[in-house]
Amino acid sequence: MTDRKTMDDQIRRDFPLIYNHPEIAYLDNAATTQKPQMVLDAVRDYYEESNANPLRGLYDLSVRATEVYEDARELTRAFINAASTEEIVFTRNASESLNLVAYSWARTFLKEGDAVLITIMEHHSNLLPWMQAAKAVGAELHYLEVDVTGLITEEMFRAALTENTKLVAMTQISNVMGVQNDVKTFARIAHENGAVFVCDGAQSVPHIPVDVQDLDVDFLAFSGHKMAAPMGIGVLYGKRDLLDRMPPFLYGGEMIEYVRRDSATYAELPHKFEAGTVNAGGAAGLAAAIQYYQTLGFDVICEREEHLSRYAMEKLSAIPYIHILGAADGAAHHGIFTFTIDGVHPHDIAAILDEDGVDIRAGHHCAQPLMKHLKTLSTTRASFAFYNTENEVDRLAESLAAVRAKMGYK
Amino acid sequence: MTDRKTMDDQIRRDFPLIYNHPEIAYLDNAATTQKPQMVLDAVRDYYEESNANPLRGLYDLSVRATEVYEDARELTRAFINAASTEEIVFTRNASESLNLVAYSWARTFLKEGDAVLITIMEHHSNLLPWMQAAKAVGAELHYLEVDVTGLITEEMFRAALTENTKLVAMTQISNVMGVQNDVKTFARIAHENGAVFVCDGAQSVPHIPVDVQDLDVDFLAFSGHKMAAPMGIGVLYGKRDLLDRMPPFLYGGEMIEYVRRDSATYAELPHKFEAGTVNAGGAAGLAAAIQYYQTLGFDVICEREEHLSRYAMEKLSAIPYIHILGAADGAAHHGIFTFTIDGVHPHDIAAILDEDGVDIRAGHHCAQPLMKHLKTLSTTRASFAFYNTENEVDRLAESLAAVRAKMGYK
Amino acid sequence: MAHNTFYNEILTDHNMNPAHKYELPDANMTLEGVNPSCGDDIILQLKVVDGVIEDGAYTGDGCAISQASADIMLDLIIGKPVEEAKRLSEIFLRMIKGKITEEEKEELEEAGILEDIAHMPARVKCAVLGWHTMEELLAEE
Amino acid sequence: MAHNTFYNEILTDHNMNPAHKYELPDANMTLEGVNPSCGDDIILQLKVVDGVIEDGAYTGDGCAISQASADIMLDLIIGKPVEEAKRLSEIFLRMIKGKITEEEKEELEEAGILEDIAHMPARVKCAVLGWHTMEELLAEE
Ligand SMILES: Cc1ncc(COP(=O)(O)O)c(C=O)c1O
Ligand SMILES: Cc1ncc(COP(=O)(O)O)c(C=O)c1O
Repeated sequence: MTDRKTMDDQIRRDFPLIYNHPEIAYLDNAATTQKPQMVLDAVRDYYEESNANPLRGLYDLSVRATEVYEDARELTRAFINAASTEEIVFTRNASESLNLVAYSWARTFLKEGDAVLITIMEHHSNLLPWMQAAKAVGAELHYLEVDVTGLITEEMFRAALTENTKLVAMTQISNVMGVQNDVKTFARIAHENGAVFVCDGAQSVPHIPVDVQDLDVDFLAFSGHKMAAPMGIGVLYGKRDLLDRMPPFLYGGEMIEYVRRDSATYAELPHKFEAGTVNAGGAAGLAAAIQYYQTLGFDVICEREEHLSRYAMEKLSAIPYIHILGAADGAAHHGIFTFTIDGVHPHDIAAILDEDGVDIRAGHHCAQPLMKHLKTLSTTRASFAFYNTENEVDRLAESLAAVRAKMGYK
Repeated sequence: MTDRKTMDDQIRRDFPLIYNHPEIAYLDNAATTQKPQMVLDAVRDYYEESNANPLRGLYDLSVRATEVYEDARELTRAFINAASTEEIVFTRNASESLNLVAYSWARTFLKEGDAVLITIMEHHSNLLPWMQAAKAVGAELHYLEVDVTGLITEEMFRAALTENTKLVAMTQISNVMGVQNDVKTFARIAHENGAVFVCDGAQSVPHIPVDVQDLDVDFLAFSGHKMAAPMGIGVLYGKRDLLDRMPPFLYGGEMIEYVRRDSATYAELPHKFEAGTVNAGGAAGLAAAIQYYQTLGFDVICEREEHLSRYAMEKLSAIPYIHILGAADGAAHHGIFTFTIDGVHPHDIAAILDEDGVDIRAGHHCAQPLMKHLKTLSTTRASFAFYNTENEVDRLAESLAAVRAKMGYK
Repeated sequence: MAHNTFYNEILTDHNMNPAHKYELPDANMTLEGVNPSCGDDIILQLKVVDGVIEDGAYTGDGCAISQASADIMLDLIIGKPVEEAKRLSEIFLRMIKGKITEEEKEELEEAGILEDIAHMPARVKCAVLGWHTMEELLAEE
Repeated sequence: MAHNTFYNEILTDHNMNPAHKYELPDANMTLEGVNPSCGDDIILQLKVVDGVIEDGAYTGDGCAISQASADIMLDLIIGKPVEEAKRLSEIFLRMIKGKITEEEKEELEEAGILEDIAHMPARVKCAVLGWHTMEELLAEE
């Protein structure tokens, strides 16, 4: 136990906001994470030592800026084991990554009568882009339903596919139930069915090792800000032959080869998809975040998060009147616990916990169809990162245990 | 003169990269600017004191993050004198802002046979989105030609409009010739013609006071990174009634009201256009940059940049074999000098200047149709910001004067 | 910035034991108010006779703040002329923006406990839901 | 990081007074190479007889590096067997990536002056344009 506490301290010292604010138990990590010192330093260092518009300048500073930016791409490639940096497109966030695929791939290659399959547990960012793209081309949007544990079996998946299913979009880890989908198996089955497989990695890439070649997904989207990087930088991985055949999405500077008055040809991958001045400062931050992850290692990260998950499940499920969505096994939650307390509105729970310095989220978690499917309007969610501690779980549990009394229940 | 030098020093002390690297004369400000200390501090401070996912959390930290983000919006509104913060959409950069209008307004409201009018001097980011949108709906793309001085007269503008012109997109200041277009007059004429007027403010907002209500433009796009803010944050101003009638562009979290399985309603302005987790860190940086601008004041900024422009015109035009694009009057250049030197390729000029620590750009400046129109493939560009000095102009001029000899000309 | 006492007895009591949360059989005005972003939902019913609010009630779902605020509002306005209710509502909405005097706050009676909501922007919509609904309803007259 | 001597006499001389910049009337192989991003453009012509490059020339537009590099290349390969030219080209392209030995560099003769281009990534495409064009041309055989 002392080992764990020592490690807690070491890690927390890396995160200024956490370290300087012991009064806060930050448990809204599925929404966004805090940033380690070295990430903030890397961003600053970029602006103080290497800032220029990357990719075009012939002078030293611009060469340095380009190096920072392209080194970040290489680090990102290695982090998810993509075959080539050409397959790594920097975007603003996971939402933009998914929209890019929906505009550029889906609206180009889907036809009337085709079907898009998503699951009922998708985040709005992995739902609305497909709903709109399907509408635009006259395709159907199919939902794969799940039960309260959130589990999708191979059978369920096969049953949800039709011969018209040309695109499957699925999250690897649910931001509501924390359940992990067997993306590798589903991608294989989708491919056998002739469908392209889009994986929403917003909640998985920050928490488990993700290897796009092993999973064999066609696209993977994730956000830097949910994995210790600054806001404003996200990633789209796409298989090269797919990206190659897709038209550009955003048009402008940096993504062209030749521009004539009435036509244009476009730059090679990945630049074709990066219009306008790139976010090199954000990329520098993402690179540092990846290095932070690599130094700590997924062994440690997963062990800590799994431990916290088990511990939280134990503590939370002991509270009367609480109902936790998803699996009974804590380890299956990947740090995400969404729950209700009888008789207390989730917004009130979050507000009361705030008074104790415990930061959790309340609402629909950008998953309204899932909420409706689970027959609840709104819920409360605590979500952990590797820098959280048992002590914070205790604070959460104590606060929650007092909520009903504070609301006037005897 | 001492006054100017003292001011130079004061200002340069605010910019770490410039202050710590006196060996560099950074003259590529039209591409991106350097960042003052207070901007870097504001970003860091956001992440160390207020970081959370804005807009949704009920806890204090998220409330603070929301405040930072929405305060930045209010500052931006005031900076360009928009009527309401609902008219300020944060994007990644000017390119994305223009794409937003092209996808959401142009592809919705333009019809076959309509015409889009742009000028031959547009940056690719204010050209390709319209070329593509026009193609998608079957509209025509018309170009307004300019002569070597870049001047567009009212007559020329009227002549270029047709009764089918439904959208005019024009830069306020050219990133190649530095010439300023009389956007106010052209917007009025465009409106009389029943067209919507999109103003590309990427090169104007950082250099002259821009008042969207006075100009009466319908949309204005600009980038933070060209005005001392970090990369990854840009702005789209749009008139409320236009934005209101436009469909969303990117879909996902934060931009919805209700999501049902087969339909959705969208959040109010401006959130309807901000899908996914917002870039609050970037907004904090933009807010600080605006405050920096306000503290210095456009009086000072314009005076300094005009002075540098006149001085540069004097020095550069004295160099033999040089040809400067655009007006003969230095003050008309807004700090932007694009030129060629007989017998030396622009890339070689930039590379030779780099050896002297003078950072300028060479290439097509994302304006290939203009280059072709001006019968040159590629040019060299030096561009100034308020923190540049006479001494840097001297260094530029000396380096340039030596280029031909270094290339072996006698 | 601690709002330690925000969920105080007055608030929780109005939420747990509301005086006016039922259907009003002889209401002559009814309006539903909804906060899309958080799902709060209130159906406000009033019985207005000769310009006076003779009775009022509400039903609905939502957080304690939205429900208690509606109950507190009804306590305050039942028996008052419509114009007076509008005046009080205007004061209440100004209070939420942090712009009223001590005297004005006293006029609001128990509703004054919601003053601190100004520091909780995400909850402002909850606190004002009932009041906005009433304003809309009375504006219909 | 100063590359003070990059535009040295050898480079500028090949650019200003190229030995091989003209049209080759009896060429039996011709290929145009283009760098879209910077507009460099080279038309390379070779006369290959019995596997030996008997003569070569180029025309084109572009920066000093692209033009001088092509001229230097032709100095090196004219009179050599095709296989030898390919071998030298492979060494040259490896040099640009910073991966050759001193002995190999000596084989490149004057082309060795372009070694430092490795520190100027934006110019690599200029330096290799002529060489890539030659490789493509010889691969056609
Ligand atoms: C006139 C003009 N418009 C648009 C842009 C595009 O700006 P960004 O690259 O920041 O999207 C630029 C900058 O390169 C510009 O100079
Ligand atoms: C599962 C899932 N997908 C997508 C997103 C969207 O990420 P972002 O808001 O960074 O675009 C989120 C985060 O909210 C998420 O949890």
